[in-house]
Amino acid sequence: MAWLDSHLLTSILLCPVIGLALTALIPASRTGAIKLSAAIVSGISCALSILLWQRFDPSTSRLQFTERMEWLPDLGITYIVGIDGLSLPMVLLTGIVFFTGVLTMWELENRVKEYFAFTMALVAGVFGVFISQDLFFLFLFYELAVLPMYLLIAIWGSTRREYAAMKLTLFLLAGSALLFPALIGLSHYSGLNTFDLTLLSDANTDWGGMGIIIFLFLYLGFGVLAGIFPFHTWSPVGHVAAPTAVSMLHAGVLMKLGSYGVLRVGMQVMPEEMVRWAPLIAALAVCNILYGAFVALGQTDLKYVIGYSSVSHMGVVMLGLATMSAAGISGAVFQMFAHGIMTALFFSSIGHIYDHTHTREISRLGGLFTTMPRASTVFIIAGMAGIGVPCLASFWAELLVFIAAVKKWPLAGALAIFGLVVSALFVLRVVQRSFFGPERDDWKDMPDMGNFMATPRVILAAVLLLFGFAPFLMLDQLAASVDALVQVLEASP
Amino acid sequence: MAETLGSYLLLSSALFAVGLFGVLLRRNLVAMLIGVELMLNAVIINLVAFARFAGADPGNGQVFALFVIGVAAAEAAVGLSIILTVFKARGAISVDRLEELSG
Amino acid sequence: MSLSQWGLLTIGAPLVTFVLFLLGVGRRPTLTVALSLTTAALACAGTWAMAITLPEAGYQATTPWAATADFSIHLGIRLTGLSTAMGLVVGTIHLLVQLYSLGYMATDPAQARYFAVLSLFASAMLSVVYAADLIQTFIAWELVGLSSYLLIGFWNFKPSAAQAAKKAFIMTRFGDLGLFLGLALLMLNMPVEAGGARNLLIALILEAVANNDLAGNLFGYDQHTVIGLLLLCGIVGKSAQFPLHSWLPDAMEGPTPVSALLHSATMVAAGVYLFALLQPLFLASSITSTVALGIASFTAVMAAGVAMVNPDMKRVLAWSSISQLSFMLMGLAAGSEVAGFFHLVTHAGFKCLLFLSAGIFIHLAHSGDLTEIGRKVGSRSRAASLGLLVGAASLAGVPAMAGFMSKEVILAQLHQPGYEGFYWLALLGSAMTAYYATRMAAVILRSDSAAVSHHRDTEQTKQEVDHDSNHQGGLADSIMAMTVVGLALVTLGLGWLGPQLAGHLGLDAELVAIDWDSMGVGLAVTALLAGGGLAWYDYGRTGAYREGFLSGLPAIEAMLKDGWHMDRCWRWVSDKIIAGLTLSALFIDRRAIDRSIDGVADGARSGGVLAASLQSGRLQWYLSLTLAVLAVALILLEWK
Amino acid sequence: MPELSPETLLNAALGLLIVMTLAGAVLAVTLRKVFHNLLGFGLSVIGGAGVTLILGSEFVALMQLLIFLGGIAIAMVFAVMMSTPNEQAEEPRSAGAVIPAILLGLGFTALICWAMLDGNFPQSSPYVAEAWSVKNIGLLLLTDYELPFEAISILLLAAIIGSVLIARRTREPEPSEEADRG
Amino acid sequence: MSGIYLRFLPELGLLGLALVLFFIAVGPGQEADEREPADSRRKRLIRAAIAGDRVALVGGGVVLILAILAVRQAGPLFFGAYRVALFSQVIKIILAAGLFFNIWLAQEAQSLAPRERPELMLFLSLSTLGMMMLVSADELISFYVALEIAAYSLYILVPLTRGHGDHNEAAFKYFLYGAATSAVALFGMSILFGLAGSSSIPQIATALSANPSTLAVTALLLTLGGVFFKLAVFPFHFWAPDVYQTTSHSVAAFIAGTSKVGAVAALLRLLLMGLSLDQLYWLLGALALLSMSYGNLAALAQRDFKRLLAYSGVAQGGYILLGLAALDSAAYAAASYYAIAYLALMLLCFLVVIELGRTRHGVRADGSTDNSLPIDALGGLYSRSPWLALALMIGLLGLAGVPPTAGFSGKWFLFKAILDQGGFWWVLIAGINNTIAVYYYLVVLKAAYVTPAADGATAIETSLWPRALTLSVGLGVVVLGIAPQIIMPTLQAAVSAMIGS
Repeated sequence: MAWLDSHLLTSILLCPVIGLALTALIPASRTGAIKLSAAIVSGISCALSILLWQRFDPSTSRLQFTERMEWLPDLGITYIVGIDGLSLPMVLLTGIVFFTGVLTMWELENRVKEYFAFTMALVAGVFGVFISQDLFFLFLFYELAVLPMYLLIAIWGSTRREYAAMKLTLFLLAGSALLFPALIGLSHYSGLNTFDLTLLSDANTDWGGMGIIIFLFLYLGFGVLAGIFPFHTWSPVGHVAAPTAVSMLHAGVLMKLGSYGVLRVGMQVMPEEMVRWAPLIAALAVCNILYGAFVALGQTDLKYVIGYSSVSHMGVVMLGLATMSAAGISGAVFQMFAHGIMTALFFSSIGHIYDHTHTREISRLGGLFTTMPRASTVFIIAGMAGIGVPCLASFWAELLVFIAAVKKWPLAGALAIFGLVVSALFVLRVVQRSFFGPERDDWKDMPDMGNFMATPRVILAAVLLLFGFAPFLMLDQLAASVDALVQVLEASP
Repeated sequence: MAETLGSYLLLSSALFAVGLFGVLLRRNLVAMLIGVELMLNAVIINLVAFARFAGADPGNGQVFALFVIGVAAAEAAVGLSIILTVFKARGAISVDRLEELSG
Repeated sequence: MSLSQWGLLTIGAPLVTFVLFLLGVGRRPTLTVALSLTTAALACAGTWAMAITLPEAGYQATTPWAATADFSIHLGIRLTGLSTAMGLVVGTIHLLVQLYSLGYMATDPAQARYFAVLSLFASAMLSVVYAADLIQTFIAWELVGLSSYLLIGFWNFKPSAAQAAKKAFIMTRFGDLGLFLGLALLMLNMPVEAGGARNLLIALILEAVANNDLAGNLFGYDQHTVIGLLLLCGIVGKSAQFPLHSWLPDAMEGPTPVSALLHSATMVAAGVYLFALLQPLFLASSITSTVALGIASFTAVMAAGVAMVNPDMKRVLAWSSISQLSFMLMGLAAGSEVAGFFHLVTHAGFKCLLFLSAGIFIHLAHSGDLTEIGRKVGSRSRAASLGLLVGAASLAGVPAMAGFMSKEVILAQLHQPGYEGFYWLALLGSAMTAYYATRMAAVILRSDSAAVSHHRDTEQTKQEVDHDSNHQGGLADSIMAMTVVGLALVTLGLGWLGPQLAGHLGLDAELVAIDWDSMGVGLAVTALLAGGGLAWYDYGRTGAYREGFLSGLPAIEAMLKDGWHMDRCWRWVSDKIIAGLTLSALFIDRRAIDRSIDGVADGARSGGVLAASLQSGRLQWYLSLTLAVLAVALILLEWK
Repeated sequence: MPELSPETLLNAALGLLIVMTLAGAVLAVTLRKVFHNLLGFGLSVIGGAGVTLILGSEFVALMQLLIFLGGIAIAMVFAVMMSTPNEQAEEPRSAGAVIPAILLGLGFTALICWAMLDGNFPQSSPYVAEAWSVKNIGLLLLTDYELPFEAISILLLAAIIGSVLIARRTREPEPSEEADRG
Repeated sequence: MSGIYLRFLPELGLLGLALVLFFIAVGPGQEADEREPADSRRKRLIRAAIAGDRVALVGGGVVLILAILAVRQAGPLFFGAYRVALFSQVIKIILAAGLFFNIWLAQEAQSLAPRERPELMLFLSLSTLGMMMLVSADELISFYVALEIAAYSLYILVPLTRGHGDHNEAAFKYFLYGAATSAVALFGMSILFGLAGSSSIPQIATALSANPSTLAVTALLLTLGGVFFKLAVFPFHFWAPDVYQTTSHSVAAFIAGTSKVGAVAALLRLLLMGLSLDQLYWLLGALALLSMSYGNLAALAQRDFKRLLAYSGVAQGGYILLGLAALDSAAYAAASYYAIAYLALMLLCFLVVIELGRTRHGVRADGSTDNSLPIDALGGLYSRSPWLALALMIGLLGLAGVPPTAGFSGKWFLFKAILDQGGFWWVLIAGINNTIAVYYYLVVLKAAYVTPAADGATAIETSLWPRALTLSVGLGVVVLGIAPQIIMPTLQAAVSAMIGS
């Protein structure tokens, strides 16, 4: 166990890699074995992330479980992994969504081997980003997470999948085209030729003129993945086209990479630039919230509604970050976690509906509550979380963010709270049109979720309820790191 | 004509220009080859002129010129055989027949 | 059992039923029903125990639930006279309705879900009542909204029920918007205690208001006014006051016990309770109190008007609840703490009685329409008629009945200088209340003698009744009858509980006493006689035309029937503004952003075609291009 | 008649040779029949060799004459005879193609020439007959430049084998090309 | 004495291999004999060809081992005309490896008649020999001759493709374009010779740094033209698309891979001369950005896979040139690391091209050979042959700069080096170019992985050779990407030694 203790993070990262190797070795014909191995690997990684959560010491804000290995000293690259309060929830989120994602795709039949291989690569990338503390490795895993997404959507997707896959990948890579100069610029203009995040952020260098440009590139680069207002159009299209588990992973976890990037690299390393750009970020975030909600209101496809609702909820995250206050940032991180779980639940329930009815047109679906009570209850729980109903995790997150927002910019806070009403409108409109109402005869004989297929959904709902009933579980873990970050932000001019 | 470095450089540049002009304009492949040979001649004159007037080691210049002549010979050999295959494939050795690969 | 254990039991027990239902107990309905009944009984016992063993100085036990550096949120219970009294009302009525529902929902296939959500509602409502931190109130407030959504939309296969549920949730959410903003501003402007983390403990708020720490201005206005008005929005939304009231009549789509419990006695009263809880804050700014009074008085009259002409029994009761709630608000806004609250207690009693008896009537008559019930059932059902009589009497304000006692206190409170306008409006309201109360009683009980009026049954009440009517009588009927009779007896006595209630709230009994020979009482009785007599004239006496005096003024009658066209303006708002915003957002999304981004991609592709065309195939073109680029490089070299 | 001193004679000869080279080059490029081009090319090579001779390097001049005239020109004649059966003249390029080519060719070289003319080359060292002798070249070829000497032999070997290979395909088609594709 | 032989070991090995191949080529098995029936002659020719392939493979392996042995050698040779240093030895190892893998690819190449296969091996090794000498030539004349050896063997290989067709047209264009560019380069070299008074590169370097003038930069630019031609950088790239598309797949593989590495090494050595000319920094940077953007944009419009690879080669050449333009040792090390990665990735791509080439009957109706490979021919590769699909995926993702391949780390080091020399905006433009590049790489990947196999497309059974190659090179690329410290320190040491001396 001692080895596990000192190498916990690398073993979490290696889980999907081993999964990839296993999937490669098992012959393509034995799909059962492949699915089983994927389930075991994802189960272990989820268990390890829970172990990480339990072993995490919330009292200090310094990095924990750190592992360090010199990689390319004179190019300033060292393999450093470590987590603090900000990245801990993200690792847990990835573990949970990964495990439930694998279970949700249990009924996949075509090209199973390649599917799980690409998913393993994707998750390895995501784990890597959340635990690595070196810009080189952070960017390496960031890019690694983007490319399998293309194949996953293009091969197993649904409506307009190739267009959607290409658009999504090019958008994210355009974002990373901005990140290349920004990340390298960080190490160059900071004078100390290293990519180590802790060194860069402790050095609090005076960035001078280039600081503005570098921060803008960082914010836009990472923001594209976080779905900020003008660059968000790829995410609903991507979600709709992606198969269920992929859109769970994508909306649930991948979009958090963007906001995590802004938080970890943007705010920690360049606090004074963050202070300078905070109003713009807040304004765009409010646009995100309202714009996403209103467009979701006008959608006819179930998955599009959820896609745009993700855009709206990511706006809440960015607003939380923009307030730069303890409540705002902890609310933002909590929202990243809660929204991840909620969207995963949303997509997994829609996945079940789509697999059987083969349509997602809200008008054609009707009375599903009577035909599939379980799938509908799961959707309604996710919907309620989306609206921010108490006793579900996202209520607390949105409460903290909105109070912090009202404190910093009362108008932005008020508009964001108004967004809540609009999100209530579009969720309930969908629930009323597709789930309530008389039972349609063409869906009369649709089977409801079996016990096995219900387990991932129940896990996700349980997590939502757990963190809804006991927010202190999350907030105490975050407290120390958030306070440290807030001090840094307040210290800068 | 004063026997100075300048005049020789002028000569070699002029010869180079005419060679270049030949390569750019002539339709017949062999004529293009002749253009290239002229350019190489210009280089030879240039080299020997530098050896003579620009304080370069004369031996070095002359050897350089010799090797240029050698390479010119090799070039002509390979060039002509390729021209023959083009003739067999396309029936004529004019550059207008070599315009099918594009885009 | 210590007080905090009681508190935890009261709020926790019903919640346990709901959580167990979610985790799969729902598959065995009888177990769920039994569980929900026992937890309801436990909760009711808890409320009684807490009310009785309340120490003099009140009791508060909280634990910090979500703490960040800026502010922290506490969950716990705060027992004061007000909260225990309200808890008592909620606990008892909830137990009664659960019993009543045993009969009412006996044959419904989704019975388990009904009882589970009802328990969720109970736990949420009790949590609103006993909350120690305003954020906890807000949380419970939202949960109450959620359970009302699930209960109104219980028969979700009915499109009208689904629509009503959505409308209720959205409208209350509009109100909650203001409430949330008000809470946030209140939180941010609370005096910072030592730890630097602000919180919204009610005790601290009241103390801050008392020693005027909240003074100062916010966006140019006095802080009390801004926060007060914002909190008022929440109250207007939840207690269905003027702008946000049209969801309550539609909420009648839900089963009748739900209407009885939620949409008359407890849920809609939450707004009034919040007002009573934070009364010092509201009264601290005169603007807020006058605005509250204005809205309340206008709603009272408006709602009473609609109730006078509405053909459907449950709709009449719904509109009457709206107007009675306005009376309570008027009482509280006029400054007296006990007036509004006493009326709340009595109203809970007689309105719940009226709803339960309505349930029996509709069960028997298979229709919600008043004349239909009158014709088919009339006074055949003993219990229902008794309930109707006692309820209608106290609603109308017959002296010595519960309604009259509490309403009189409010009228007395309004009878001070400065509130003359509101006083007369209140009087007009009580007259109209008397009118529709007697009209309802008369149409049902005196139906056989009067000429048969033209009869029109509305479509959706027809469908609802089909569902209600497939009961097999016997045990279910007797349970329902027993609860109605019990509640009738309790309501009779309620009027006289005023002094004990005032004592419980820590105020002297004088405030509640009525000096019978004062001019106010006289005026109230005249209003009663006027309204009641007119109604008797229109409906009660033999040979009445059953038309209502308003049929003489068809324009007004149509407007009243349509609920002052409020539904039409809300639909206009949603069609024009919200749909317009959505379309423009869609336009931006599809045309502007998507088109421009695809344009960039096509631009790159056409750039590619252009670049590829450079490869023309002509060898000499290649050479000249190469030399040209070299020449340009050389020129640049020379020039640089 | 200016007196016939050695310098004037030398200058006159140089002038003549320069004119011969350039005229030959222009003929090699402009005449429409390839054979005439070849003749022009020969003339230009002779002129070039003469200039090299005046510059003092007999061996290089000799090699120029030998290889360019003897080797390359003759090979070209053979190539032309084998490839253009009826000797038709090549029609001239349209004016639209000629002018840009001239502009580009002259412009490019003028740029280099202008740069060369005002470039500062090192001081010219006095003429030492011994350095220009063939003996010195032979000595250098086997000492300082022994590597290129060996390398050029590899190059020429490759060129010969290659041209023979390519040319062989034009005469005798591969025996069973299609069959082998199987 | 033995030191000298050791120092010249790789070249000697190659010469030996060339000699052996020469004798196989002109050996007894070849001469036409009337009496012998056609198909038995054909069988004998095929057997001879396969024997030649195996000998070449073994020879390539031996040369690779010799190059590895000679890695520690250093010092001048041939009276100072030849300098052997750590950098040149490392590049020789890579060239030997490139040759070895190219011969491995060309085993039983279908696009050459069996009669000419030994010649293919012969000229491939001669071209590698030329490049090896190019790398350590310390003197303009031997540099030029070595350059021409490498170039002429390729001019000869291009027309050797089976049958007649548009590869002859491409051959002449390739030849004449090369001849003209080398003439211009010679003119530049003659000026350099004039300026420095001697043809030895170190002396030219000192002369140029003594009085840097625009003439010096002009002359150097013209000289570099010769090498740019070989690297196919923007203004000198016109030959590449036609040659890649029409010539036989094995030759195209060699031109795209190994000869580019040689070109990069040659460019590095030439730039040593111009280290002090800061105008050169701007010139090379502009050329690099132009060729990057042109290559990427033109590749967008391509329908033929090999033509697409040609344009992507132009773009990748642009990235490397951008690194070289930074004129400092870190950039040079990054550029050579990127060149190595590029070589490996090109091998993977051309492995797929060659294996697919075996199943395509490349003859048009009019009998002319058609060596092109449209992208749709890759359709459904995942089902027809998972191994080739895997190779293609690693190759394309590497070229697109996607982790964990060496392409990503290469780009990262390159951009870091450029940015350290102040090229922030250049890195941005390169980043945007990379995004455009990802599009057309994904178009190919889509054909291979997403579109199902066209009906009638048979499964491609790959023998042991290509699978072993996919595994070894593919794994190499991924390991190099994840753990670049395997070769990066040696490269840095080599380059700083070269620049220091």
